[in-house]
Amino acid sequence: MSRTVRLTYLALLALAVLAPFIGLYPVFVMKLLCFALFACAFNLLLGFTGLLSFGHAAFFGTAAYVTGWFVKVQGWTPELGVLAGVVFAALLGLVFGLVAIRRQGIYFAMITLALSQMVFFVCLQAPFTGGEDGLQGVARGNLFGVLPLGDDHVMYYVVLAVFLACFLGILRIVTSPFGQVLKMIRENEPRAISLGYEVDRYKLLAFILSASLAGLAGSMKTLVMKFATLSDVHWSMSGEVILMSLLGGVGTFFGPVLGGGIVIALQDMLADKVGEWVTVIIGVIFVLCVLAFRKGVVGELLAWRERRRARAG
Amino acid sequence: MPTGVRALAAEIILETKGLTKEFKGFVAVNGVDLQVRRGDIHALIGPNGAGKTTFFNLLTKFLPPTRGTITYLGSDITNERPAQTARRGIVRSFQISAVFPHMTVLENVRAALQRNLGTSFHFWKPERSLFHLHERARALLGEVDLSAFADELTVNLPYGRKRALELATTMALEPDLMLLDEPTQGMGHEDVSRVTQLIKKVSAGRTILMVEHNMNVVSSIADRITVLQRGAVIADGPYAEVSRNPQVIEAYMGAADAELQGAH
Amino acid sequence: MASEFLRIENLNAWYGESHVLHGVNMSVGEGEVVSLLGRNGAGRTTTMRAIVGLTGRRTGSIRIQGREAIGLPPHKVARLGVGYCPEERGIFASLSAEENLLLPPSVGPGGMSVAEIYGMFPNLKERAASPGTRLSGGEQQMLAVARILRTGARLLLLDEISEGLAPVIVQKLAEMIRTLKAKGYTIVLVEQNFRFAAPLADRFYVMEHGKIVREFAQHQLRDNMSMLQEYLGV
Amino acid sequence: MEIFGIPHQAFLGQLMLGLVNGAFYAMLSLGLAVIFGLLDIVNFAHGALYMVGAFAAWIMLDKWGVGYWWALLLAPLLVGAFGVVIERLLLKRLYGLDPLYGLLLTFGLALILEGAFRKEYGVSGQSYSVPEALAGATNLGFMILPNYRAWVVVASVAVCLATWFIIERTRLGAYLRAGTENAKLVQAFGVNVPLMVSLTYGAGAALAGLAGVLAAPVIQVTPLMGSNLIIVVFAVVVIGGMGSILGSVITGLGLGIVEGFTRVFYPEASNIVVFVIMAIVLMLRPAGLFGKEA
Amino acid sequence: QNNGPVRIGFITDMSSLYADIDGPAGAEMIKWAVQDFGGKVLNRPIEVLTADHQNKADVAASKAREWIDSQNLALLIGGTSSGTNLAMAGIAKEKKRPFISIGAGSARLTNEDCTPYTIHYAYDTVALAKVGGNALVKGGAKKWYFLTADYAFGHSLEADATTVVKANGGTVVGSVKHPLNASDFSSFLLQAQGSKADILAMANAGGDTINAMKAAKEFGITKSMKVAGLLVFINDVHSIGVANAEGLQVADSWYWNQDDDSRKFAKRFFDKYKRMPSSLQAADYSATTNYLKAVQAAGTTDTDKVMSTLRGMKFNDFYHKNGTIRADGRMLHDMYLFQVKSAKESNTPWDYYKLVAKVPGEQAFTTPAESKCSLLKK
Ligand SMILES: Nc1ncnc2c1ncn2[C@@H]1O[C@H](COP(=O)(O)OP(=O)(O)OP(=O)(O)O)[C@@H](O)[C@H]1O
Ligand SMILES: Nc1ncnc2c1ncn2[C@@H]1O[C@H](COP(=O)(O)OP(=O)(O)OP(=O)(O)O)[C@@H](O)[C@H]1O
Ligand SMILES: [Mg+2]
Ligand SMILES: [Mg+2]
Repeated sequence: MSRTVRLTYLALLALAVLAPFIGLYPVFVMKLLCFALFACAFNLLLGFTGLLSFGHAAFFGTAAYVTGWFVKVQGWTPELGVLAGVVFAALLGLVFGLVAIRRQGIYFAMITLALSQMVFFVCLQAPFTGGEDGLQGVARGNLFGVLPLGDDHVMYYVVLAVFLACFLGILRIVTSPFGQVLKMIRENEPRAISLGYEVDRYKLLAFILSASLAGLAGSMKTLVMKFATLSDVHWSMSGEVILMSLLGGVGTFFGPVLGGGIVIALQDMLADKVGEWVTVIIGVIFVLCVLAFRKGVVGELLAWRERRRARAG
Repeated sequence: MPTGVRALAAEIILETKGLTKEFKGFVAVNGVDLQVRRGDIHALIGPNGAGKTTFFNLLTKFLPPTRGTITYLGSDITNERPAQTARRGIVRSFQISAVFPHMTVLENVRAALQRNLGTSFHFWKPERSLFHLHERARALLGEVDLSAFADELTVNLPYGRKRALELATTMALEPDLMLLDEPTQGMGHEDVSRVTQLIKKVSAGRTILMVEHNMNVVSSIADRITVLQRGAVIADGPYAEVSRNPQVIEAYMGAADAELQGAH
Repeated sequence: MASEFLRIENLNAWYGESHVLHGVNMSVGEGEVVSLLGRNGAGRTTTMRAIVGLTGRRTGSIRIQGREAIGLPPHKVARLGVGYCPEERGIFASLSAEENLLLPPSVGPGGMSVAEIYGMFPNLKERAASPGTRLSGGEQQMLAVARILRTGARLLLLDEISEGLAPVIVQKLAEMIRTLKAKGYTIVLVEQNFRFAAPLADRFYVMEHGKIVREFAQHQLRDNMSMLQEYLGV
Repeated sequence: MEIFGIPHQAFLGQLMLGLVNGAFYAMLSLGLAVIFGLLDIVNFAHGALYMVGAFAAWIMLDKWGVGYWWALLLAPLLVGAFGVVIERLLLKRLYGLDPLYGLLLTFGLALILEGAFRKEYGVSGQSYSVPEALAGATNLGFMILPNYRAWVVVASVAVCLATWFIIERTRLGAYLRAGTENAKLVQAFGVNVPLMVSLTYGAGAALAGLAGVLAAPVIQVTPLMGSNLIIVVFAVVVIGGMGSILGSVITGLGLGIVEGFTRVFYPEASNIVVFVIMAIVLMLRPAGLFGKEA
Repeated sequence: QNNGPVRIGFITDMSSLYADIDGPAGAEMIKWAVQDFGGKVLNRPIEVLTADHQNKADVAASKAREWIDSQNLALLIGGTSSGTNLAMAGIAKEKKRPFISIGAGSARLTNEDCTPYTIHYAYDTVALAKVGGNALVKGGAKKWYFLTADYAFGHSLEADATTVVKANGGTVVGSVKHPLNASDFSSFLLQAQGSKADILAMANAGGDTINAMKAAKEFGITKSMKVAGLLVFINDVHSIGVANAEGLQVADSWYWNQDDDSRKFAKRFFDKYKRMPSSLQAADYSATTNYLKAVQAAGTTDTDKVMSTLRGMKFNDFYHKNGTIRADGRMLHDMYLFQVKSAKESNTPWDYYKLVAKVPGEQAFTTPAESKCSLLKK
């Protein structure tokens, strides 16, 4: 990491820690962090493994429901609820993976979409999800029986901690020996095979990791928002997370975080400002970001720095 | 293992019996019985479409054979997965060069070394846990005189160098048997001669089976030659013998000055 | 020398950012066979691609039978009677071998008939029905060459056509080029395989770092061997 | 007499209705398959174009009194032209990039179109009445089939076959298929690829538009009519084997029927049966039913 | 902070499925109500905040929460869609702010999930079922067949209607569930036709109802059996077209052409929007006005005081007659059953309904006996 980058990160970290005290609305920032985490999880797959999943909402949403159900109906403690959510997402990831992993490109995207649609159907039909009314009124409870998550500030720092942990975790995964193999697969799959790597197994593990993290994001969101609804499992959510990663910069570390931030902030802003134009505006953003800065905000920044270096040296 | 290779010269490292591959009725490889002796540089030649690449794909499991068996060091590997055979020490290079373009030259070699570490699923370990491989990697790069390029991005390498890198990577797997498909294709003359020498050099203590259309290369380094035509073996033996075989001349080398023509 | 068919002046070409050709000058006469020699990466393929208009940006002048082509899109260039056989062969997977063969529209009179072509490359006839990219490396090479002989293009740009072919076929190709020459085709050969190109070409250009550094005729070949030695290590 | 435990009358009826819906799927997936197969663009805007087609017909009638039959001709041309413009202005810039970008761009377009029409015409939409010539219904004995629906089947099957022929059996088709793999090279052979591409996208769009006009009298013309359908149609294309024209058509018709029966036996599932099928098919035949194995 | 502005927040679907029946126009109605009230209450300026929840519960919730926390919102008004309203009710309860739900259908708001701060203002699925059901069964429709949208709203609508039908001695001969936004209904209708029922009741909404109606007409179902929509807004009738909707029976809380006050209001609306207001848009206006009256009366915006004032009020305005708010937050007011006129009868634009029956609130809505709401039990 270059000095500038490290400084940027430090600045951002400081900002995140101080957020509640400088008038940033904690619940909003928490929601933002949850989606940022979701985007990072997705990016681990698209950006660092080269697999485009069009069904990630399934993991996010299912975990959200599972956590919600255990905490609300079974009265589990939040940490256990979240754990359950993540485990469930991981298992779901395993199933999706086993079915989809052998497929390539657009087929992979489509089969993940198909599976997630089925998950959506289950959530729509299953009694415990409350149908399109959603699973409402999930109490946050006390973390490890001591930390009162009901207090937005406490909750905020818990969420922040979880997010940071995952962000660093992803950094580690990508650079780890495992990450190296993923890179090989992305670069030249037949070569990786001929070097003796069982690429499918690596892809599968990557998929499960991504699914679990997406699940974690979903579970946290349930606690933050205090409910889980169908829109968490809907395919448009899968679309949203793609938009986030793309906007921020696929295959960059900080891109998805930024992208997630932009999208959520946008939704929040558009909500009261523009009324019925909202879809048009989102559409325009899609088009612009595909035409104008394809590498995403962060991606373009890095590219720009490269070019400047090139000119300099 | 390297020591005393010659002593084992007679040992058969790889053997195929009646190996056959059909594509929708079309027979690409037709009942090939081939024996590769340990320590040899064994050249596989033949007219275009004779089935050489397909034969390689069968050996490395990129294609399932229609019929026949493949035995490697006595054990039947006919039905193993590609990665398994690779781990047994059978490693192939491709007709079109295969590298990881956006990794550095060093990383390319490390990628191969990493495999034997057995930590490749450890997503919690830091990259540092791989750095100790660099020493060995640099050594290998030295062998194919790429030391100077170690930290270059591989895309920026000229074609010939890429092939050299591919060799280094292949060697990193400590292969007993290397399969090279047209290693000198599309190379300028210096590159051709460099790579030829390389192959000779790395063949020490290894067995090499290669497909090559360049007769200079074949004649200069191959201990033994098998000629395929229409998927079947039509000749087998040392260069001098095979190159005089009228059938081979007719099917492959062509007119008297064939050697000249064919060579680069 | 007969009337000029192709004249290139101060041709520059770029791939995205990277500037590859730095002012190439060359000319090819009607019915002449010219060979471009050079190391890997010297810029020969790029030259050909630039002529057809497949590089990124390009400047300078390319005159084909006196018509300026630098501004033309590829399909217009082709219709001036240019046939291009790319280094990477460019066989289409979704088309059968035969469809591949029949694909290029004719751009002029007097192309070879399919029968003639099959006569020359029996493999192709045999594999006619199977998907283009299922053909063996060499077969694909044959197909790539055969493809443009049908179109009646008068100027053939052949990039590494002897690549990966068995000696017999290489000889066939050599004969073919002689025949084509006899028929009055104009041919630019890019070859690594010097011994293949040497006897065929009327003139030679040697490229280095995207420039033409030497030019000499067939009869000067012997005297230039030492020079080639240093440029190509022949 | 009974088939699968339902009276054969009802059975035949459902079969018929399935066919009608299938006809729509077929037409939509056809356009999608053409665009994907030939331009490698996953055209998310397809549903929107279908919607625009329907609205075009409605507006023509409402504002200028242009009748159904003329609309059947003009609306698709209009949408096609619009498609050409989109291709020239936007999609053109994405060639040679990951298809993902094409998908996202067209997705954006879809949102814009829907949003705009919603702003203009509201969500509950407009109703377009069946043309006199096709009004009324025929009693087939086992059911009463509105004449218009019969016409839909005929029309779409005809269009599908025509398209298939052009692409699989003509020289133009060969250029198109080759162009998808290596447009530059095809152009270097003397084919005006850029023009060809624009027109292809235009044609694909026109097909969507045509489907829209055909649908207008059957279902409410609303800004959302496309987005409700598009995902299913994608699935159809995937099941058929991406880019396989015939595949998408046959699958379309087939799916219509399967869906029809799901509506009888397990109605709740009728919206996802297509995805179940897709998952199964892709597991057994990775490239779809009619797709060429990669 | 007690002389800062009084803020009223309105969160509804501005851009998607239900934007027509409420949406931007609904927001405008709230603004009108504020203007007509004089723009001030207790000498404090009144501000109206509006937001589009895009039918996403979390968007609705986070907006509501944000407004209450950072804008000290005085009143939260919920537009269409049950999911979002339930979410908002949750927030309002947690933050102790009055919440008036206008557009949501789910009776849960004042039943299982009732809170001391929720007022369910316009209608709910129970009322629709009771009003629609009663009259129809009495009208001779004994054998019922349901065409039900396959999600919670549809289910509850069907369930509620079924109880009513049974209670009145009718029978349910069958039902078919169709997925949300099903583009084609022909196959469902064919099944309905097979059932030989007297009446086909559509337990669905918006586009689904519209398409089902059209198809019913096209396949000649309307000839063989009666068709009733359990939740139909006048905008739906408009887009189906009187010709297709003729004879359809509709339960609603208000109709623009029901009396002079209503017509006056409707005219004003029509002049701006070139269409007639839906019952929800009328309710938006009414709710706002009445809240402000309550604040005026209570002399404070303090939640509990205002809520108790509201509970004590009798509601009589252009929108509804002799309405009262029950302990569970249910607004009890007269509900109406209308029938769609024939093309001939309908002479002015949007003149679609004729009154069939008027049902007093106590009979129209869930009775305390039926309710699970704890607030009613004490
Ligand atoms: N997947 C396939 N489907 C159908 N036919 C195939 C397939 N792969 C190869 N063939 C055919 O099998 C024959 C052998 O192909 P192969 O690539 O092994 O030849 P080769 O000996 O490598 O030739 P070259 O020296 O030109 O590379 C060819 O005629 C080719 O057309
Ligand atoms: N698509 C491309 N993008 C960027 N640079 C390229 C591209 N293709 C070629 N180059 C660069 O342009 C230079 C000339 O390449 P070119 O292919 O013309 O060489 P050549 O003379 O044909 O050699 P070869 O024997 O490898 O074909 C090389 O340095 C190469 O790296
Ligand atoms: Mg080969
Ligand atoms: Mg070249």
